[in-house]
Amino acid sequence: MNNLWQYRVRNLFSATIIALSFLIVGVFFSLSNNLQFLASQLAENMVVAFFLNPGISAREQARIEEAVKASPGVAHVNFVSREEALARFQKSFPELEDILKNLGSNPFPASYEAVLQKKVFLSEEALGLIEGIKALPGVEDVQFNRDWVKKMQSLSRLARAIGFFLGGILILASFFIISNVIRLNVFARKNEIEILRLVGATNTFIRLPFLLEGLTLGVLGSALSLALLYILIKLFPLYLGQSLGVLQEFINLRYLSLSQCIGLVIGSALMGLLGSLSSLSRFLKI
Amino acid sequence: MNNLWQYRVRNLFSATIIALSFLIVGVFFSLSNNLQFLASQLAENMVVAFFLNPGISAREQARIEEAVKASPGVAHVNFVSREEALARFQKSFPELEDILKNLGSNPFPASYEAVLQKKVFLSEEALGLIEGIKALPGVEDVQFNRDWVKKMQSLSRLARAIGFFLGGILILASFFIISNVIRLNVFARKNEIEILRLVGATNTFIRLPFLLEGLTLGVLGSALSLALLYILIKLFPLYLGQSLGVLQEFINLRYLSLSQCIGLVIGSALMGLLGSLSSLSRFLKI
Amino acid sequence: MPASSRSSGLGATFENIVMIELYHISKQYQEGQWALLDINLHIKKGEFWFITGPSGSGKTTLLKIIFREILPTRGQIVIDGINILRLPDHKIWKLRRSMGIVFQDFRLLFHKKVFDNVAIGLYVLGIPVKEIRRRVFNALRLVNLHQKMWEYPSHLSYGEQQRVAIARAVVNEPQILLADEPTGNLDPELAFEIISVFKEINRQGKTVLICSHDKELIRHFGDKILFLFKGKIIGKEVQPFSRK
Amino acid sequence: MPASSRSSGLGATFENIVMIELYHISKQYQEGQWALLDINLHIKKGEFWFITGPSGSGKTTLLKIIFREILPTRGQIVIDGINILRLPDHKIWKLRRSMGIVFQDFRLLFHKKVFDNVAIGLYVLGIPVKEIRRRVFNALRLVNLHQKMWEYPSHLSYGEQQRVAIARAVVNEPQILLADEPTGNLDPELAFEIISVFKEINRQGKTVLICSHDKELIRHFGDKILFLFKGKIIGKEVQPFSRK
Ligand SMILES: Nc1ncnc2c1ncn2[C@@H]1O[C@H](COP(=O)(O)OP(=O)(O)OP(=O)(O)O)[C@@H](O)[C@H]1O
Ligand SMILES: Nc1ncnc2c1ncn2[C@@H]1O[C@H](COP(=O)(O)OP(=O)(O)OP(=O)(O)O)[C@@H](O)[C@H]1O
Ligand SMILES: [Mg+2]
Ligand SMILES: [Mg+2]
Repeated sequence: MNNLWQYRVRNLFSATIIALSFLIVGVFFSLSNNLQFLASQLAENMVVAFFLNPGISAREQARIEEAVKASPGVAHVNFVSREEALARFQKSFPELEDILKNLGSNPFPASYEAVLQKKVFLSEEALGLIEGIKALPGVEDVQFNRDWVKKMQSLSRLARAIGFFLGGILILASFFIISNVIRLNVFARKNEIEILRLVGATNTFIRLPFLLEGLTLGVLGSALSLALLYILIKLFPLYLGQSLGVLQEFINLRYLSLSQCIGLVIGSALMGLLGSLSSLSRFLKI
Repeated sequence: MNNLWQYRVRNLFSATIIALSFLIVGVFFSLSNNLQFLASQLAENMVVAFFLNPGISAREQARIEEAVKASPGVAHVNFVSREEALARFQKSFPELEDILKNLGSNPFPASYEAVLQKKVFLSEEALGLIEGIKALPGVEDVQFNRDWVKKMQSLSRLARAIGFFLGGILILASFFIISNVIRLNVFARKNEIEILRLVGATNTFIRLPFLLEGLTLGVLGSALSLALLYILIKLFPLYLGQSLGVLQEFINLRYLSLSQCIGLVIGSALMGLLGSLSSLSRFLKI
Repeated sequence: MPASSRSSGLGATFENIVMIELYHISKQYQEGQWALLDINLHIKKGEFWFITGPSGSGKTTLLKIIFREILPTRGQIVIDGINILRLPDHKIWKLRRSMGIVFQDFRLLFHKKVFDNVAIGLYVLGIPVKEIRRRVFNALRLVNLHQKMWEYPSHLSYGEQQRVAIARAVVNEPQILLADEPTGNLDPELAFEIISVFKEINRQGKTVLICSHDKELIRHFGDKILFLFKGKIIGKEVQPFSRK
Repeated sequence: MPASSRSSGLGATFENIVMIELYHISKQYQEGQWALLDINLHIKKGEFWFITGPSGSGKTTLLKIIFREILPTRGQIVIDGINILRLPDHKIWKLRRSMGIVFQDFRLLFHKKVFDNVAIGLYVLGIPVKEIRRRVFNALRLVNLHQKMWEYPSHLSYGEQQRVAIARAVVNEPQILLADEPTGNLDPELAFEIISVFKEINRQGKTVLICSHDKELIRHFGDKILFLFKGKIIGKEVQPFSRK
């Protein structure tokens, strides 16, 4: 550990490289988090509307309500009466007020709006569920944006894919960097190691400092990167300023979760250890 | 140059680090490109609709058409007759067919749709333009999604900000890395440099190889990163597979433009040169 | 590791016990060139040997093989009853702790002070700091360098560096002391003094092997002399009643 | 750079011309310790000097100052009429090309072959490859090492490495040859040969300065001897009719 201080310039440089590389991993994890969050928020707003026949009987309606409510995966159900439907339409399309005024009767059907649980909504089983209810007598039509469902599925898959793809590449790169940094350190202290061997030091005595060094570098690097990420996330919106008021939902960036932070630190500590070991096994044969 | 080969392992490692760091710059440049492209595509679809009074005179209509067409920043103008407006509405809201059938007359007004030039659309002057035309007699209403305009402005600003922010950080980091790599190389060849001095080598003789090395590393690193970026962009959609058909517009990733590529290579070459120089000035005093 | 363990099996008190046995040792660094050829040698505990011969005759190679820094191409070496070629890598440290060596190229650590350079072998043994300080000071006084204890080796003259290497080799009080040209960079008077130190250590029962070109030194101190030429032993001179 | 430019102003053919003049040279590495103290010395072109003195007396320091590797704390040095302390850094190469030096620690490049180690001074001059090969071979033959031309220095014995350093110093045929303990690791016979080589070079009109502890060598070859002790000149021995 003595040596961490002795070669402080080189090790600071190393820690910075490692932190930078972890920062990138962190940025993508955070991006993935944000996408996932956005996706889940959008999914929460997604509903399936079952439109009712105008001439539906009370018994039929009750059966439909029951069926919708009993469906697994339905979070909760809203009944939208014909009047409410009309009011909503008026609100959405104020420029069509004239048309509506000219109408004799309310053309909108009543409907049950089922808010589906996220995991169900994004899955294929939602389709079967909807088909089943659509078959009930009294259900005139079903409306839901299947495209949106698909987009959300894809987006979520995309986020996960980006996470794994880039995360994988960058974690490999970090491992490569740590292992090389330790190798450089071992290399720089070749003479010292050689002399330690000459005076009868045991393998453990020689290896321990390097293992500790790898560990420390890994932990330091990841801690530094977490701090940098935090600063980045906090400063970024400030830097962009007020002009982004309308983009609030995009830039309400979220930090990594606690378990992700701990995972990153432990992972990088392990990486440091393994990196040291891999360097040591090559250089410290005898 | 001899030495590039002699220390091929270290230099390969260096070039890889540099390439990685440039790759990240490249990824963000490309992301920024894609955002800009998306923004410009969205902006192209943005139109301002001037709705006409139903009882408008032919002279008034001609004046409005002239005014719209003469406005600076208007790319082209469409006339949408009342029949076309009705047809469009029927296409957009097929579920409201019943309502429309019940209507005696066509409730939709005719309109001029002005497609604005991108740069005008995203600017504040568009507002003034629109207000001017709105004041003309015979214009009943103006419709355009001001929110979308603002969002596009913000998004474009966001993209640019990300580009400059991360680009700046990462280019600084790359400079740091190159300069350190060269410093390590100079350091590793301290003995050789010392002996060259002892046998009477001139400063140029000693420095030239390092400058060339920095140059080569910079060019190599950036070229490698461009190749990696290309592969990444080409492979990424393949990896995600068919499921993303509906997200086509998001993942139709675009590579860097030629001038950006050339800029990156020249920039990194310069960076390599400067990095070498900065290391040399410190180590090669006498 | 307790300090006492380093002398296990090596610190036998019998006189006339054989310490280093070389059987048919040959070393070939490169195809067709024998740096050593069929060396047979028995060195008893407490003996004082000079190894001499022209440049490139294999002196350093012989010391390195005894120190197990390199392995011979053929032959066997037994040190204090242990065949060191059969010793697994992770047990070499036991052998090393019983030996001290002065390399021809010193092998000092230039980023550590003279004190630490000498103390490194004591750190490894886990000896208390106070004791380390005492022993290092004494070792440096032996080679007349105690006033440069807190210098860096790069601030020393070449001969001073050589004396640091000597101090490091003797500080452990090893059973076997190997020295490769330990006075090559010293003036004759100092060389004489240093070899006297080795002789003094030898008088305490340690086995000492010194490579040297210096005819005058050998003439004066040489109890037992080994002449090497092109990797072969071309002569031995053994005084039956050495001056010790 | 044409090869001829290196002897500009230095290759004067007059005898008795003063080559190296030291005026009140003192060197203090650390506060209160004078490695050299008020050295005054005039060395004429074509002279052959031995510098001797105990370990740490300042021999290496003196050579390094003449070579302008380090600067003296006080005093002036004039070499071939040029005050080298006034020489700006970017012109030192001109001075260096007129000198060859053998360092006490050799300073070889261990990742380059013996050939390249010797040739490095010729590469710098931009001499054609064929000519380089001829000169390197001849220089290595002088030190009896031509058969190891394509080895790495790490595969050589210590004395062999020292001879590589000597070959590198003489290959340029410099006007001034400095050698710091060039025979410290050689057997007496070889040492004799090597100094004969220096004597031969000296006979061609070059100025030679050698540091040495070896009394026998000095006795045999020493035209002019400088005795140093604790940084001061304590004696000079000058034979008016040297053996050359
Ligand atoms: N770089 C340095 N920093 C501090 N002190 C130094 C340095 N180099 C040499 N010295 C000191 O200066 C004195 C003279 O050193 P120098 O190397 O000139 O001696 P020397 O005559 O060559 O000795 P040797 O025969 O042992 O090589 C010594 O006491 C040494 O410790
Ligand atoms: N690592 C090596 N690889 C190849 N050859 C070597 C190696 N080390 C030594 N040699 C060769 O082996 C022979 C003996 O070398 P060694 O170093 O034992 O000689 P030495 O007697 O110590 O000489 P010196 O007095 O010059 O130090 C020499 O010819 C040398 O070139
Ligand atoms: Mg040797
Ligand atoms: Mg010296």
